[in-house]
Amino acid sequence: MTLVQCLLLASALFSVGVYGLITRRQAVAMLLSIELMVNAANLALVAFAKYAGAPTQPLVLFTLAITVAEVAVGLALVMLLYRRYDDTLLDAASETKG
Amino acid sequence: MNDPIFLAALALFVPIAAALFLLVAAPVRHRGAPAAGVCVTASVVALAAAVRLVFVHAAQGDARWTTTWISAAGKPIAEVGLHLDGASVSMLAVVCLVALCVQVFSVAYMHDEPPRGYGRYFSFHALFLFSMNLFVLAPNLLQAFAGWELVGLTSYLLIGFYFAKPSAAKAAVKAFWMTKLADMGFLFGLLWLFVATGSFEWTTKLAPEVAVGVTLLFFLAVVGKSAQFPLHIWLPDAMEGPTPVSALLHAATMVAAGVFLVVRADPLFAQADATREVMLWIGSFTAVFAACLALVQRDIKKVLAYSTCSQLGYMVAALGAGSAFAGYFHLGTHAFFKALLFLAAGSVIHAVHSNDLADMGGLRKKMPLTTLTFVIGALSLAGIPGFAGFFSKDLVLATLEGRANWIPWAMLMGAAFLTAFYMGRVVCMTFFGALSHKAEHAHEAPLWMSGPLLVLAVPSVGAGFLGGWLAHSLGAHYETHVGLTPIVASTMAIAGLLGSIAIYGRRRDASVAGAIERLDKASMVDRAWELGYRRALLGVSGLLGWFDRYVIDGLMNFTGYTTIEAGAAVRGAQTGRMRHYLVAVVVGAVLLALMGLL
Amino acid sequence: MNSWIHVLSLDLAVVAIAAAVMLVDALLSLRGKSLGWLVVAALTGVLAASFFVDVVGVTPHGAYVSDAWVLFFKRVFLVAAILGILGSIDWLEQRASRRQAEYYALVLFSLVGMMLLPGARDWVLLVVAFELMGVPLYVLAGYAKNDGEPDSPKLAAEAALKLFVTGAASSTFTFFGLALLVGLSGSTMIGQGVQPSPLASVGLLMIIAGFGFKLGAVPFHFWVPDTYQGAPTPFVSFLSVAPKAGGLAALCVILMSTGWIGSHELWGPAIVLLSVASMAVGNLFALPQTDSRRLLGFSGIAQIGYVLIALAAATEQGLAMALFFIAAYVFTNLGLFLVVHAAAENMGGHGIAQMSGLSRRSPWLGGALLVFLLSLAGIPFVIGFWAKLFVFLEAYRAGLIVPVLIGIVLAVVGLFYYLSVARSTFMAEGTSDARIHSGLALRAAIGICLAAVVLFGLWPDPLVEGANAAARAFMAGR
Amino acid sequence: MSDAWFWLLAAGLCASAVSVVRSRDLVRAVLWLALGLLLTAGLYAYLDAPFLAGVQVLTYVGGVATLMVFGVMVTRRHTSASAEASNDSNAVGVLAALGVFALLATAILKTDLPESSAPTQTTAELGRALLDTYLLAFEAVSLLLLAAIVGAVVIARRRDVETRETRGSAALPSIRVGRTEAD
Repeated sequence: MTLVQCLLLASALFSVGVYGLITRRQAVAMLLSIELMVNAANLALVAFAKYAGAPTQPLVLFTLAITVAEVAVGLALVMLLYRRYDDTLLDAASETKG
Repeated sequence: MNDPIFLAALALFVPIAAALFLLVAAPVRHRGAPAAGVCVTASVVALAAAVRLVFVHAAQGDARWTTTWISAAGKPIAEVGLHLDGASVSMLAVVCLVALCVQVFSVAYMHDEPPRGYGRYFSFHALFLFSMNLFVLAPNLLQAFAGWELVGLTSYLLIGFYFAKPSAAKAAVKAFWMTKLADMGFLFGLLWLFVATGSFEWTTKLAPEVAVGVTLLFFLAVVGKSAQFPLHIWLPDAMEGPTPVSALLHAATMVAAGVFLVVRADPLFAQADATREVMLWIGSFTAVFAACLALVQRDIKKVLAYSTCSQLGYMVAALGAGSAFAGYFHLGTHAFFKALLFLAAGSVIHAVHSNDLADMGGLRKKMPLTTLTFVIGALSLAGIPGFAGFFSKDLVLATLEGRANWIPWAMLMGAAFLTAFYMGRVVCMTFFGALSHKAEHAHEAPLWMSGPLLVLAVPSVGAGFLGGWLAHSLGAHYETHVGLTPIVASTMAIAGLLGSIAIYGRRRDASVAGAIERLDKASMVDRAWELGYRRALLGVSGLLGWFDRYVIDGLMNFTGYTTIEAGAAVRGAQTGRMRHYLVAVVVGAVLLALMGLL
Repeated sequence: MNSWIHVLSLDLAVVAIAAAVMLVDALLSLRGKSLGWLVVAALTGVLAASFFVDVVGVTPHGAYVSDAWVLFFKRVFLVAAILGILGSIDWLEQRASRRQAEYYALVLFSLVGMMLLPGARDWVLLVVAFELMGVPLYVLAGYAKNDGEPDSPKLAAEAALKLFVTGAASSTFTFFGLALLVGLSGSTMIGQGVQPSPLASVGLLMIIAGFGFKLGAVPFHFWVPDTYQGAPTPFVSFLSVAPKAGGLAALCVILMSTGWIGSHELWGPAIVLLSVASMAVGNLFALPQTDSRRLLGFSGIAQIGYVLIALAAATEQGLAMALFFIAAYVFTNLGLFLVVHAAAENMGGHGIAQMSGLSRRSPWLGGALLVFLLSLAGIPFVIGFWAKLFVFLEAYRAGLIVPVLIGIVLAVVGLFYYLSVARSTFMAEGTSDARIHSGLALRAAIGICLAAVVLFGLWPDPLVEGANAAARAFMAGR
Repeated sequence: MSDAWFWLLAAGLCASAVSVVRSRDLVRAVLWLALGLLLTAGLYAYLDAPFLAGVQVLTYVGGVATLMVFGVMVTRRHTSASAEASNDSNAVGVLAALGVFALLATAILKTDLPESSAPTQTTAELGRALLDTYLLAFEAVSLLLLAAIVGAVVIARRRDVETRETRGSAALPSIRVGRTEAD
């Protein structure tokens, strides 16, 4: 296996995440898509560590931690959305515009 | 009290101190009358200092004081200070005198305003005087730009003073937009100049193409501020402001700032012949164009507004012809007689409560003092020999005489005729003839108003004789001479005046009309007038007026309108939906990243 | 103690204050406004200390380099935080009295993140600091979740979510770009070992895209007006300036430290594009706004466009002027939002029409509003005039003539809406003539901003010198 | 391990990722994500990063469980949860995803990727790096997590009495006390 294939795999995963980010209307599903995209980045990092000898493994831990923090706050906000709108559809909250 | 710097600083800082005091001391401002007192006192001090400065300058010569404003790595980028030479010292005196007269006039004119508005009005005036002086005394282009912008802002406040009137608010916005549009030229030229030379000095040696580019950009700003074609359209609209404001801004000071900028930056403009050529043509054209439009106005203030455009055209043409002194001289005399005309018009408007010439007539008997001063102003503006306007206008025309291209000279001559004609028309329609309905209860203005008129009437007559002295302090050469130009010019002026009396005098005053009628029968003059005036001249004026209103003004309005509409149209893009925002993020990121591949 | 710990003394002090706030809240449960004042006092102490403590130095492995550049930004952030908190004290005490400590703590956490940004020379630290700055902001944006106005709880949720969603999505791009860049360079040090290649370029630009979100640059700007509208206005005063300064610091570190300053032709056009788009979109969208917060949101987008132009110049002077601009912007915009807040609290809403008659009800607030608006519009003798002039000057000097021209034209459009706000507050008649009363803290914050805007407007030299020194240090030590 | 493993894991990963974003049912989407993350852990192991593989599994057990709770909560109560991607945004999504992939793939293929046989970091080296090279970032991350916890609690806390009776409570009439907040 080579670095190219790993990176292409990561890119594919990232793109799938992008698709989800754009099309999903559920707030929770959007969080899932973000997890997918971060996962893709992590995969690329690990691949670089293996094939290019880059010291990228610690970075994976940091992105994981950051994502955890983001998702924690994100879930709290989704809960707030749910309480205010009785719904977790992102489009429900679109009162400010124009 | 002989330190010129101290005197100039006094003239500069006393008005701003008054403005700040009025800003902070709300109770004083709200009571109205005390605010007027503060403002007028400040102007008196400023004027005294400015006049004293004129004499000190005559004795001691030029002076300059600057301090570093902004430095980078210990090296000054820009300086702030006071620059005193013939031009700035005399301009300072003119500005202070006119401002003081206008303020004193306003004390009575604005009397019916509620006290709060009254106070605010005078605090704006103090601020305006400061801005204008800051501009006049600027030792470099950067400070001049700062003053220029402040002048623009204050004029916005003053024009829009009757904010409750939608048309006034609109006019203020329009005036501001037009001048701002032109100011972009100033800013851009400033940047160019600094990048090219590393300084903001008035007297920088430039590469030829830079000189042309920079001065053309500055000239764009002048076109806006000094209401030259095609950016002149804000000036007539700005007549929505109180009449004394028109006198101050649109006659004597603010619009003259553009001309003064060119006078000041003459060393730069001298390096750009192409720019001067453009100025010559635009100035000449504006002079004729605006004079034609003044011919058909019914609103007395609009006549004067177009007349201002026209006279500024003279100045710009003189500057374009390479004579900064001629332009500056006309600027000075014009400041006096145009301020006088506006204030006298204000006095009339105050009396009859209308701007419309049709509502006036026969005021001669009711308001003798106003009539006298207005006529003096009108004669001066018309360029009747002996009055101030004659000398300066003659000088402008003389600079153009003998040039290879005679068309500008001829155009300005034509404009001189038209000027005399429309001023005669206004005088006839306002002060002579039968008493109109609205004028029946008119009475002479109080002393607060007529006083400034009398004060301004003096230089309107006599300022022409100061030409030699002014030329001396500016380092230019000036002598009165008898030649083709003065003779043609005075003939034009007198002919225009007589013509208008012939046409407009008859309708009003039975005895004069009868005499003219008898004269007409004896000759074919009547026929000639009918054909030449009513058909040709008024026709052209009407056409130009249509063009002005619907094409130029329309175009400018369209630009503003489209901008605002564009803003409203794109609003929909902000959908409020997070999904769409995410699409934007993704697309933006992809597009950015794509730049890395290309 | 290690010999390098003094480098981070200011940051550690802020962490200590944050910890103290939570402890004090847990143990003493202070009520009223005392906690806020204490935090302000402590932060002011830190700001004062920044003038005496020697913070120049480098941490082990060179992850963090502290010099005049870092100090400049730290002071800007500290000032923004002090003023932002000062402006929030009254609002918090009235509307969220049980959540005061958390508010201050979150602001302080965000502050620590910001303060770490300009000195970070390690990708890991940079990204972590960026997130530390950002995550508390998501929460704070939703702080009006129980606020009194009928629709504000809903708007609060929406405001926070929009900020979060955009931010989290942007972060993923940053992460992926980071993975590519670090993987290719074989080092987590910024700018080390990068061989120019298409993938590295794509990675770098993805990182820029991720950071562009915090700046509110187009097209990552959509959250800005929506969030400004729903978040508590005193917080928005902080949100609208500090994270932008932070984003600018991070962007500078990335762009100028990448070691391939020669690659200016790569990122230069990207930044110019962002800048022009921001100026155009911000100014045009601001025109039809009727809500003052939205208008200021779009205006902020436009202002970021001006900053980016100076940055795109990629010269020391350009960098210095970008710094000057952002410092000027901190005082101006923060003060402006606080005035809007003070007015809205008394006049029944944030609509521009609702502000009419403000100058009559409170000449002081009206005057302050006018000064801030003039500063944003770039009228002489307030700080914004210099900021705009300098930025255009440096960009022009670097040859970015067309963007500067566009900027100047659009600045005129900006003038239009700034003055229309001023007109409605100054000239239109309001419905009431009752005097407006605002709290001491709010007044103090506005007063400080006003003084800074006016004094630095009259005498910009000290601030210009500071910005110059910072830029010089950065370019020398990068 | 052979290449076959890689292809197997990769295929599974792609399939589960697509299922995450396509699945209408939130609970299923969460389960697919869990599978995807597990497969990624497998890939980590394959790529000589056993420690990271372990961390991945451990971290996401907690994370995914929380997500699942949410998914269940939301889908059980609401019919609107099934209202998912409409076709128009589907097209946009496909286009955007393809664009991103095309961009990244082109960049990857056009680049001369470094090849190095340097051994990857051992777990011990990883630990040292965290607490030495990245000490500052490590401390900052702990602050970040603290901030996130504080923030999440503030946002999610159901009842905090807001208005004080003494001050302007009349001006703050309608604190929305929703169904879920009443308890």
